[in-house]
Amino acid sequence: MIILNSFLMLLGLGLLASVMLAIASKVFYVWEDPRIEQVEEALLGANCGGCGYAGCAAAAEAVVMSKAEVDVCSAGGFEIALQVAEVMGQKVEAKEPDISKPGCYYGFQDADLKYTYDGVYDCRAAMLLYGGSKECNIGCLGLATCVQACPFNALSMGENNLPVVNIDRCTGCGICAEICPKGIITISSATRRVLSDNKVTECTAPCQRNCPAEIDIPEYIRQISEGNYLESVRVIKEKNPFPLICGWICPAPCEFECRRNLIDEPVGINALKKFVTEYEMKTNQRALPTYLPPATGKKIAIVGGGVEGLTAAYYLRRLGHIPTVFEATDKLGGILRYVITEDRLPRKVLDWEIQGILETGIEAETGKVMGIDFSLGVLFSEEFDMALMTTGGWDSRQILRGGSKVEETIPGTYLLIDFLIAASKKLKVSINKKIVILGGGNTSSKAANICLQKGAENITIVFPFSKTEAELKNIKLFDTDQVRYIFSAIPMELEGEDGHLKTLSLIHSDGKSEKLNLDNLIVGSGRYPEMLFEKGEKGKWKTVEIIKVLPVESEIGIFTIGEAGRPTDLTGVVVAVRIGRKMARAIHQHISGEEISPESGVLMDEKEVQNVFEILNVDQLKTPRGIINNQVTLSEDQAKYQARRCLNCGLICYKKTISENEKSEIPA
Amino acid sequence: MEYIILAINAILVKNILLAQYLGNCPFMGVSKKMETATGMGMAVIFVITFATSITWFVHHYLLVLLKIEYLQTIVFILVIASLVQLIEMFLKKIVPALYKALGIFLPLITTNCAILGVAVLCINNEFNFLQSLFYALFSGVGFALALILFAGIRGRFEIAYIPKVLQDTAIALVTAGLMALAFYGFMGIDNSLQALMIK
Amino acid sequence: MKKTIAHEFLKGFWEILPPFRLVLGLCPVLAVTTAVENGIGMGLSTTFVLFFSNVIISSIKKIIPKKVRIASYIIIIATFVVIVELVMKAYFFSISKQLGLFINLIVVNCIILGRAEAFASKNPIYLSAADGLGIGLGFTLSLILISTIREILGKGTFLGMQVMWNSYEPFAFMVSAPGAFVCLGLILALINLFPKK
Amino acid sequence: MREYIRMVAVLTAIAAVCGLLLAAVKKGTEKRIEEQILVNVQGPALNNVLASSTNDIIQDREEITVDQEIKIVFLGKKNGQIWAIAFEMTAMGYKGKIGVMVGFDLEKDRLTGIGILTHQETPGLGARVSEPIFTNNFKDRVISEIFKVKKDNGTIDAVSGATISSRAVCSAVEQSIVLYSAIKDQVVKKK
Repeated sequence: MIILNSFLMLLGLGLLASVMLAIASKVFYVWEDPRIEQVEEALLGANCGGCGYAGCAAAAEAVVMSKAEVDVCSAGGFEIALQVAEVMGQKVEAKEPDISKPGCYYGFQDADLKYTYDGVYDCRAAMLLYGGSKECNIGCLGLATCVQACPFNALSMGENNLPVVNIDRCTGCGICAEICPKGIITISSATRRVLSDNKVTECTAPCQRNCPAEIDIPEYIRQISEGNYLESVRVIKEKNPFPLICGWICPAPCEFECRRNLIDEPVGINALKKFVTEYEMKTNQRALPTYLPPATGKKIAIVGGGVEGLTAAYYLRRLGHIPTVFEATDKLGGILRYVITEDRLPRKVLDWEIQGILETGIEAETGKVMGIDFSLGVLFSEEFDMALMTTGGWDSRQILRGGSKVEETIPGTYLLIDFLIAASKKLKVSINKKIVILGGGNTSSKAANICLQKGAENITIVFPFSKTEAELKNIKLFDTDQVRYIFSAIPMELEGEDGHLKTLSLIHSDGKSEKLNLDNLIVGSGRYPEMLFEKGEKGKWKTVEIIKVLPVESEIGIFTIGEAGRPTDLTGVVVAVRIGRKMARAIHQHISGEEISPESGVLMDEKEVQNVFEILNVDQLKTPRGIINNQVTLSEDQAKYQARRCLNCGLICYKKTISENEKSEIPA
Repeated sequence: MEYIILAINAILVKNILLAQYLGNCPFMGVSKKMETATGMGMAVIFVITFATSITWFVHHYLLVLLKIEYLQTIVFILVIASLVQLIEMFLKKIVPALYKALGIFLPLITTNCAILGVAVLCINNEFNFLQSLFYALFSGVGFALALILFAGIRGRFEIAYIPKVLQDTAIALVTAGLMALAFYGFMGIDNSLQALMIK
Repeated sequence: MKKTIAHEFLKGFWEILPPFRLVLGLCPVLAVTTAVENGIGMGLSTTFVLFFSNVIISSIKKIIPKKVRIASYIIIIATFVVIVELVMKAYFFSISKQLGLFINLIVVNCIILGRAEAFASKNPIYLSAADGLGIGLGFTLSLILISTIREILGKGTFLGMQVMWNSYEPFAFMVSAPGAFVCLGLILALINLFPKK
Repeated sequence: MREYIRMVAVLTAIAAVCGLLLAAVKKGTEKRIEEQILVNVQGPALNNVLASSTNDIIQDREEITVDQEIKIVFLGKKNGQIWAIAFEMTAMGYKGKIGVMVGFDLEKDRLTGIGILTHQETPGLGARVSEPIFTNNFKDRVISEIFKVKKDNGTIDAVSGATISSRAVCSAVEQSIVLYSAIKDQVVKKK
């Protein structure tokens, strides 16, 4: 009996289990792409997570599902990408290598310390005790946590207690950057540096913080002191494509903050820039970027061939896009060419710089006036994907080519000042039925009056402030049905079709949005801010909002001047360079499908220089700076002398001991 | 009240990991990272409850009736293995999100002695169905609790200075011992609860 | 490297000595090592199951379809576990009572399924037998080592005989659950002092 | 499909062969296991409660049917004469069943003593009912006495802190006295 029972029981159970599993494997069958396994085999298998996926299996799945590129494995580099591409039947192009870059230059033997740390030998542990032993809150703690974490043995501790990267081994996987409790290791490449701003976690020297273009000044000075002049130019050009022009006319705000001011006189930072770029020009060897990314095939029209437009074009090209510059006058250069005198900026310098920019592969069409020779509608019908306006405004137009015509730079749109002058001079201005006037105080009432006389039927005046504020400002308000007021609203988007303006979207202070249909728009400012347009379907186009670095209330919306808290005024060429680069980044982000936004942790106030009020242990030099002005070019010896004077400042640290041969006299 | 005592007993006093020596392989294996520990903990709670309720019925309505209780081990493990495989396939098809979270732990669970151990313990202790169900659930919770706590402690090893010979499993075992010692303290709760019941 | 019977047999004693090198099968190691007698019983039971399941699986590996591989292994292993259980009850009743649940749990000892999957399903019978025997005996030795330490310190006895001096106060911690973990951890550290080869 | 049939066939065949093998082993060890359980579980208690017997108590056991239930009764013999019997009785303790072996002197109608066979009581508390200090309470008591703990107006000293366990043992003894009265005649007849 028991034998039979046992036999039957196990027979039955075996049968049941296998039949059930067989059925289940049919019913619950999930098809899995066999390529997933193949891709996974091709990947490194370190499961490092550097790609952002949970391990190699997840990354393989993402690749097969087309959610990730074949070069997803940042750690594996080009060869692994080739293997993955083979499985996927795709081609792969060489990728610019990313390299880990520890961001601290003074080990704890050179830095100011809060206390002596003698605990667990790990940065993360040290971090728990008042954020580590260094005074500097972004200083490397020197306990080699990153060295231990590196799966590729690319990091080691150097003699000065700072991690050293073995570039041949580094794969840019980003594990060190992630594990560093101070967050001061970045994954760096020239492209990444082009796209990035100074951040609070970066050890930035005071000069660098005060440079509007955010040039890595200590680095280019270091390259000069080592005699690598072209490399130095390359460093500068990561943030500024007009270094020689800046060498001539930059007001050099960097030198105001140079820490040498606390001892004797500032380092001739701008003179060094002039020296090194003049070297580039004299020897006629362009310091080209070491790497150009694969072409994205995106065409971008840049309207306005001044510093800002050319800078944007340069960096767009640098990021792989195809920019074309449209200039109303015959020659590129804008204010630099038509306002600044020959003795302050020789034209051959200007031509050399512009030539260098165009040589990177940028087309320019001169003598074409937007709103007269072509319009947004025409640009977008010519297969441009986006258009950037860096036209400046009424003032620059007056200066460059007189004000005899009223230009509709954006279809149906006038600057208020243009509109009023045109009316007083009886120039021809065409006005349709539905008009919107943005801001402008009492002059907007004036404009509204003119519009009414010209037969407009429906006028809307939009003010960014409230009605009570308007009354306080003594703005006279109309009292007719034809004029409607909207208070406390900000314009967010313009839409149009071919050569016509269609709608304006507003956002009210309570967060509600509103769309106005319109034929004409009158903008109550003297200049156009940088505006970005993108192509829509069937001849439609619209603006793209550019997110400001400082999103204060008055600085949102499309008609806000200045991308990064500083207006593109005429204060300096270097400011225009700054905005140009950021516009290029915004376009790049938009084209790549990312949100246009500043990076996190961007250093907001460049002036907030570290609280170092005295410099110790550094001797005064007898003739510190020598004669430096824009007309003088340093000799090589003088340049090296200037470069040696640099204290190589960090956030807090600086070179405290100057060796004897560095204390030399200024060379003749 | 009975179930409260059962819960305290299963989770704290007789924690299957720390006092009953069950399920120690995954305890050492998957406790290196918090996420995997949580995933494994949840998977075990799920499977242990499911498996115990099924094996209870198998025991009482098949084995006892056929008088072949001696086949308990082989029958139970077969049931558990098929069940786990079935759950795995089911989740993969029906709830892929859950499969992603728990899936990779399921094959490991077949050889987790906590599952078979608790199933057998419920029979040995002559629990009725409800008691078995709750005992299994609470044991699973106890497992997850100990595992997750342990993973929390183990996370700290990364930044602690540990002599080379003690690194990894050795220090983990010693730490588990200290944790078990801490759980020993719950013995007092059990005794006082018992005293309470008597009054 | 050529696989020899001697090598497959000997590797279980040092190179991949369970549970120290292979951190598997911890539950029985922790649970039954309160007395040497139990350690020997458990070790030999495991060896028996490991040896026979390795041999059987290796001999029928070709007819088992891949999909029901694990289920088949489990049935075979479980069969030998039940045999051990019955034989223990019949001939070594007191040890079987001491080991209790843990005899049943041999079936889920990861070492056994692990060897079946990793070794027996890929290697010829004679090597699988050597592997099973070697690892089983290595496991037994480990169990004896741990249980000797725990029994002597925790109870003052060895195989039930008093070995410590009379006034020795048994270190009861060693035979409790926390003691098991700590003891195993420290032995592991000791073994780590010596490299694998 | 063929793949699935093969899958099912192989697994079923393996399971069936294992079933047969196990059944054979079971058959072969069944008797011995039964005896081993008696020797190891009941043995010590039996030797205690039927202490002065000269026979092999475990071999001399009888199955007696009471109310259609089979009860195993162990016979203690002196000089070939049955002088006492013992059997197991269970009662619910604090955590599970407590198995009590109760011995009766057939001539004097007295308890020869009791021994605790199985229990799952808390160590240090309920478990102490298995210690002689408690079990000796029942030695040589006349069966007409009331076996209750003192709290319940009885005569037994409960183990302090383990009243439930003590009560369970008492109740097992009371039950076995009832049973003893019922089967005594059957046993006496048999000899």
